[in-house]
Amino acid sequence: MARPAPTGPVLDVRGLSVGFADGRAIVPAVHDVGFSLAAGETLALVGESGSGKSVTSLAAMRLLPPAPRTRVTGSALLRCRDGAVRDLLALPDAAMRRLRGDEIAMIFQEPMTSLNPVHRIGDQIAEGLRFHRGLHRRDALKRAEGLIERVGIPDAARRLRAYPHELSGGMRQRVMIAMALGCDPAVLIADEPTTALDVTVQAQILDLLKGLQRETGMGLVFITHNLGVVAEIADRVMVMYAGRIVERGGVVPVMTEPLMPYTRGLIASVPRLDLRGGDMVSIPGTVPDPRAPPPGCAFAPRCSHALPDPCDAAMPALDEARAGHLVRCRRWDAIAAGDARGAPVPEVVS
Amino acid sequence: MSQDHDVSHAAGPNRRRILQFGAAAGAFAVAGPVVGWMPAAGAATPPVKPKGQAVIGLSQEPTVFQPLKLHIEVDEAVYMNLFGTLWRSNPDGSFAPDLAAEIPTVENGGVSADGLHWRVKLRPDVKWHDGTPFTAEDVKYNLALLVDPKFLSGRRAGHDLVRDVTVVSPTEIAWRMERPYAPYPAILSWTWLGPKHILEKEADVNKPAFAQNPVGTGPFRWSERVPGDHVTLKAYEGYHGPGPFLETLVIKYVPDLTVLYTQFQTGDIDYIGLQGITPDHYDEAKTLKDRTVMPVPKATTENLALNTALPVFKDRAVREALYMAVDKASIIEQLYYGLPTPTESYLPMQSWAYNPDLPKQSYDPDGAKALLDAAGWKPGPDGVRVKDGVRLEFTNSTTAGNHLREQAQQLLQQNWGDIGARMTISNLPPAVMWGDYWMLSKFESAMVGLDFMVGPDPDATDYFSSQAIAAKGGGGQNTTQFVSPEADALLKEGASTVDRAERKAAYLKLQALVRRELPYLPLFQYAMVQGVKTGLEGYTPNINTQENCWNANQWRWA
Amino acid sequence: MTDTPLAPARRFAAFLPGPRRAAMRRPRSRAVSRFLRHRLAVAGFAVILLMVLACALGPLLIPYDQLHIDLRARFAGPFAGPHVFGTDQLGRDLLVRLLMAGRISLTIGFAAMALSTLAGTTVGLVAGYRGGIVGAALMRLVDAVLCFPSVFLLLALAAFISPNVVTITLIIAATGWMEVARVVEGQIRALKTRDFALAAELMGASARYVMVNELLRNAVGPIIVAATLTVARAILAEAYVSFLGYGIQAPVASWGNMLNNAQQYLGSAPWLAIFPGLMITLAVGGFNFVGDGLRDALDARVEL
Amino acid sequence: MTGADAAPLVRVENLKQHFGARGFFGRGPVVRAVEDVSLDIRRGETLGLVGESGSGKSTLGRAVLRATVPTAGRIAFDGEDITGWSAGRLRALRPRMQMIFQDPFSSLNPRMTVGDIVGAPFVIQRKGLGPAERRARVVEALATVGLPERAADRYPHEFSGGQRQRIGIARALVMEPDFLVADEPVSALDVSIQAQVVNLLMEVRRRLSLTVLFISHDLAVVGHVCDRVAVMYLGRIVEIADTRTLFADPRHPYTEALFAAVPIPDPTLRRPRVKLEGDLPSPLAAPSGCAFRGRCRHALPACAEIVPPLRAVGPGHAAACIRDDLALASPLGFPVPAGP
Amino acid sequence: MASFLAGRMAQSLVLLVLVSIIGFAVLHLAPGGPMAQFALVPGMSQAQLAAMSHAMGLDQPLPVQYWQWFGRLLAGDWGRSYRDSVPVLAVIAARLPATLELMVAAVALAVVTGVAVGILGAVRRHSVFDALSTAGAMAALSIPTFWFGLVTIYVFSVKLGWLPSGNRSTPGDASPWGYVHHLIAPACVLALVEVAVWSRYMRSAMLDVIDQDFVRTARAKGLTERRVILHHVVRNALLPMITLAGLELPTLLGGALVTETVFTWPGMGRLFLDSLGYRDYPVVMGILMVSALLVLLGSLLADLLGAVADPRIRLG
Repeated sequence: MARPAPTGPVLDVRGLSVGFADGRAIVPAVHDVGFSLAAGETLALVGESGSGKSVTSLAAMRLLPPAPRTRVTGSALLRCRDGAVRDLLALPDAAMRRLRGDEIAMIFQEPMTSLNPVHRIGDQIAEGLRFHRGLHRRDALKRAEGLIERVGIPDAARRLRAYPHELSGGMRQRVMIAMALGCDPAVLIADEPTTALDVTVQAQILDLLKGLQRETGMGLVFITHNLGVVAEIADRVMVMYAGRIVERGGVVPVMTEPLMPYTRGLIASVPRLDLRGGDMVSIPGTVPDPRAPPPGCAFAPRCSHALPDPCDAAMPALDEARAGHLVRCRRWDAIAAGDARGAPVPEVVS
Repeated sequence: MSQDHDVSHAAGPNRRRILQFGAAAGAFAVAGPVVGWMPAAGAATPPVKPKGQAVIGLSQEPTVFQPLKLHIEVDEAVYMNLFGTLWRSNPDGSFAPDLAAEIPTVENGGVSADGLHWRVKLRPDVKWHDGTPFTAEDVKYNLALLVDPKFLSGRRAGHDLVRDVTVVSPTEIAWRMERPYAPYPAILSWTWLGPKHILEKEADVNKPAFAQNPVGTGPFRWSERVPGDHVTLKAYEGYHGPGPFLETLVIKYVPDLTVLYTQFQTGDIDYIGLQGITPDHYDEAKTLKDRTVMPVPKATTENLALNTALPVFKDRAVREALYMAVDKASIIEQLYYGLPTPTESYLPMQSWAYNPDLPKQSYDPDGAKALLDAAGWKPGPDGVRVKDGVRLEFTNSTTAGNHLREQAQQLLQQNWGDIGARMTISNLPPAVMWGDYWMLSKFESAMVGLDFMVGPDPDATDYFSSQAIAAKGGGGQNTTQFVSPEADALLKEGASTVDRAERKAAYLKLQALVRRELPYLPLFQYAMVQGVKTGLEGYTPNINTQENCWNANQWRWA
Repeated sequence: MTDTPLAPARRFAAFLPGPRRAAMRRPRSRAVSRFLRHRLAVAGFAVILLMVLACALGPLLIPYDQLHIDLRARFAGPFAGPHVFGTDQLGRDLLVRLLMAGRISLTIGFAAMALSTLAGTTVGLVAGYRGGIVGAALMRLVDAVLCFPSVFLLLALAAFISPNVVTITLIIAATGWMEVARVVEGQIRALKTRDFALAAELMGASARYVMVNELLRNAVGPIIVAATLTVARAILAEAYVSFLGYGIQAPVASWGNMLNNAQQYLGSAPWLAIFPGLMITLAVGGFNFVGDGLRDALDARVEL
Repeated sequence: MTGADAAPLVRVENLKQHFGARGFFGRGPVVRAVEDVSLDIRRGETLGLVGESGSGKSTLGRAVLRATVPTAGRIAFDGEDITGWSAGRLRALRPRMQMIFQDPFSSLNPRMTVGDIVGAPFVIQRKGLGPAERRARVVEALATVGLPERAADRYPHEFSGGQRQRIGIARALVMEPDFLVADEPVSALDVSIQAQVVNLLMEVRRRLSLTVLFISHDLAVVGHVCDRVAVMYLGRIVEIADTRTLFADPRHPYTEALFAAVPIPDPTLRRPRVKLEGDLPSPLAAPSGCAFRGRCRHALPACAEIVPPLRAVGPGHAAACIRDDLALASPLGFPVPAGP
Repeated sequence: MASFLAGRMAQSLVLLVLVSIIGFAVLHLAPGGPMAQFALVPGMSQAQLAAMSHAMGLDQPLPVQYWQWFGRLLAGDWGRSYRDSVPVLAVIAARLPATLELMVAAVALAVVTGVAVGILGAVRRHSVFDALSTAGAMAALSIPTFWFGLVTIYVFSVKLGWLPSGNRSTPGDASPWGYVHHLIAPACVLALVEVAVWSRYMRSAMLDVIDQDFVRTARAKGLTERRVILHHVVRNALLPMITLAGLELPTLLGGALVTETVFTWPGMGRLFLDSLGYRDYPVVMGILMVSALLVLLGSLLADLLGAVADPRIRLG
């Protein structure tokens, strides 16, 4: 299955769908998601809770509970160091384990709980090196010390022997990053890495990630719900809603000229520091129940531009509106042209 | 049974022994050849050197190893083998000299005719286990210690009459009695003597270091004790008597009677002592291979004690009627598998003072009803009889957890219910039952197995004298609060003479009196089912001792 | 106690947008349906129900008196002859005695549970809510009683008290309330930190209102579970104390004293030991299974 | 809003709130959550309280409501010193001061229906309302927050986070309070929902002329809803000013750093970044002098000597920094297009 | 650390005093007394019993007795058995090894089996093995230990003759196998309940850990499932087990008592029952105090071990 592909994206996800078993039914969580990531590029996955952005990344990492509890289809092609391209979703478990943490790594939202409380920082960082590189403990620890320095933790030799609870949240996230970078992965997936941190620390971590990416040239998938962070870090953006991609493109076009009403609403609802006054902007309603999705566009019930037909009739396709800028909306061109027809939908208690 | 020899003829095999055995012959039917207790009667070729090990299983744990101290029945199993007495009781009630050279009698000048002056000759060849010779000084020390007010003595009564103890020579000791006291030889037959040279050095006689490593004159010497499990004794080769023939004697504690029996079954135990095999297992035990199982009579009689001070039991007719309503035969035949012997006396029938001519009880509920009717106890609306406002209603207590007795109790409840007497069962843990509840007569009625004798002596002053009612300030164990001037006189008569014939006459009358007055409703005389592994020879039961390992010095493996 | 909206164990469920709103009904009926899914728990419940009914009604239907002694009919074997489960050493019908004993054993179990749950809940509630010196003192008392292995304490008490249903119930309750107190204390201490308790306090609620209406209401699940397990424990405790002869006294039957009396007939009449043993195992097992099912059904963290 | 001269509704003077793990034997280390805070909240105003986690802002909010017993200092409500009041005495005051919680999951009793939750204040305050009357008031309160009547019969878990937050607001409003502490009311919500709740809160504030203490770590939200803003750092207020003044002219380096760290959702804009190194120090062991000096790029040796007092630096503007000479960056100042 | 120990010691002392007061009151307020055992000794009289009772100080008021007892205890004198005048500590010391032997054997058996079953059950949640082990554990918790012991004796000793029916050794047989042979049945019977308890605890501890974030982190490193489970999950799941082991000690002691009664094991529990029967107050009090001490020591040890094993806990 490995075939040589010297150029092209480091990670290419195609047609990824994920469903969770709930009793006998399968509840769909992600539909037909696809994206590619070039070396050195940062792709931001944006969406609110329940949009499927984390599930997408966990599915690619094969970190979801195994079938029958989940059902994953599609492919995730990773270009490996040896030049071969492997489909992460089709590899046997053992082969996948060899790639995971080596060629593709991941960091998580909660630095408080994502580190094993009973092992020392150094050992936790060294563990992956020992497993993937076959290093002895002493050598692995030496490397770990270097990694700790590299992620900006002072006094690395001493920190090596620290336990996670002895570190602050920001430091722990740095440790997570050091752990992920240990084997020089081609792709790093960062799942809301700054959400649990204070703004000042968030800024530090973003800077760190940007710097490291420049050094290593790895591809970065950055999952967040914070559009401010997206603007700071991303090259390209993929917006998800109710398990589907609704808009995808370069960060500047998507954020300055969003085509999908949901993206527009999302950007508008970010509170700004400019003291412009007036009410804050919100999107009415709530996300739909994945068990009982609306028949047409999933966003239609909350969309001020939606029309009974075509929006409620069928799920719109992901169209390439402009070069490299995809949008899942039937009315994107009308809306872009200033057509604001459609009544605001009253808020409902489900 | 009727023996009127006095103590002077106690020594030596004689007709009495044979008669004695004849009486118990029924019980011994399954026992096979029984080896006599006298040295001469032993097997023809005793082994020269002690060998082998016998395990005695007991359901209680011996823990007190200072024989003069307050102790309980089970401790004596160890004393019998570790220590010596001046003389021992034979199964027929006669005495055999142990540390004494002979039994003192009027004839041999050991006791003065008035019974006040005693002169005991001791064996010259006895050595303590540590090699120190046993002398009259040891006896003197022991007699003094027993009545030392600071000492928690196992028995003072009797010893407190001893005066002017004189060591005549290392092998002879003399004393004077305050007044004639017939049971005293019997008391001395289970007074084991400790070594003066060790005991006198104890910092505190009540907390003797001696008990950790006791030294005696018995056939076995102390080896080790695993608390809660067993005591190991080893043959004492310097023993002055015959034997021992076993190298090791293990006294094992197995607290549960069923497990004890199981261990006997599986061969972990060679001899079951104390409470023996429970009657429930008798039938099964008889069929065991290579085991000899035999019921042997005990001096204990099972009684229903009635607290005669209570209004309900004041009326003799009530006591009589209750007795008539007891289905004794069912209790004995069914619940106790026919092992015990029905009795009408408080004394075991093996005692020389036993009265065999007491009226026989028979199960007669109708007679009991008639008797109660006649006495004015009329059935009330709920079926319980009443007289003068007193309801024929009472509780019955005994040790909680004694299964067979509880079964009998439940049968009695039904028997008595039939004649209009309501009995409620209220059993108590032993420490409650036999504490003040029993001793100070706080019970209403009780089921109790009692040995009324003083060792082998039939004196029962403590149980029937009106001076012995603890609830009224007396010092004895007359817990039924039985008051009878006639009984008091007979008890006095029996205890104050050494003449056995005179004594016996008094005790026969007393038994008749007690049978008539019924402070205790006598049920049966206990028989304990002893089990011995086949091949263990020399085992002999002895009703006059608390424990049937009294002659383990004679035991040997075939 | 899980306070965060995304408890670790629930993380995957949290991926599902909009929690299972459609399927959600009231907590009570959800708990019932969760309990019913627990097959062993339902079986346990059925066993208990059956046992209670049998013990309540059975003796009325069986033509034997539990106390009637018939020495001619001693040791009749089971499943042969008129006595279905055979007879005991006094020729009494074993089945009717088993059921009458069940009345005693179950009564003691339930009564001891009620008492110890009441005591334990009160102590735990006050200790957990008050905290500080009062709470520490109360919990030290709990610790002190827990220092005695409960069997030791039970026996020490039982050996000294004249045994009957009431006293045995009391001593079993006296040795069984500490666990409940601990459970409740832990629950309340955790619940106390939740904002709804503070919200009630900020509305001016009295300590009693907060304890009973806000906190206790949320600790009901664990208390019910603990209470169920306490019944099981109490039945075992009664059986054990009676087995050692310190418990319910003849002629009243309890499973424990039936076993006690049967011990010596293990070789000759094993059914005398087997039936009461089975009854105890069934009853205790029933309550244990129900407790386990309830623990799943009432698990607070699934609720939140 | 109301003139600054009117007596404040809430006055906090030199408040200290320390927590120590006190056991049966001895005590553990002391957390100095709030250190020497003085603050006025004027009638009708919305005062923002901003700070990172661990700055003591929530503790201060709770202390103001007398949910805790202050370690030292004084709290006055509507002119009355309520510092030493017992729970019983406070009860009469409770309907006038209410709170909205951050966590919409833990602030609603999962075993009570929404109707019972919102109606609880009537029961607790023993208003003697009949069930029907109480129901009417509950429905009215629910309507105010945009929830239909049938919501009253449901349990909290049947609602989404935003809806639960509305229920929390309904409960706080049902007794028609004068003063409301909103403790991070929107931080647990998705951005698209945040605005709904904030707008609702502002709406009821206007309608009921509430005085609000709005606690948040999000400067942008605070800037949106508050009349004045106080910035907390490690238990102390380091700067307080009218919102516009603070945004336009921050006078404490920490305020500046906070502003600078907020990411702007516009990839075409870049502001000069004020780098803030390190983390918030532990409140168990605060550094001497100015607590911020360890992370401050303007720190001087003098900063280690005394705790800088909060002093006036302009009209209605106070800051706790000894340096007057700083020209600090403002978010309203120079947003510049991102370089190539 | 030192202050933690000092605090715990002080706390333990208070607890011990409480325990002694409760124990003393329970024992002495109840009817009956140590003299009752002698009542049925042939020829015993009330006069003699009263004299002894006086000599033992049993006729003094309770608080005086307690105070004297407590005073002696502080001086290191635990009193002497009323039964045989042996110092209480010596009496207990003679029995404690048997109990500890039984407990250690049972715990070793239970921990190994229980932990293994718990791990497997949690890893293969909802599998047949899980269902069976859960049902089995619940059943084991429901079987009365004493009854199970009886049945064991009946089957393995009486019927099959494979195992001895009680006691700790066969007198005269000092071979190690003899000891082990005697230990098998009681240790297994005592372990039964403990296996159930430990497997349940371990399973739920595993389940608490298995869904935690750091396990996902470990998987994200590409570690083998075996290493994830053993190094990350089990390692963390064992932490609460240390505390639970401390809490389980009273139950274990109680279970040992039950087992000792059935198997006539010469341990402390047996001694307790016998001493209770004889109203041997000093010994009963001694055992209560020793078991309370053991329990406190156990929980202290569990806390210390827990702190050693869990870097998050700092004692101080």
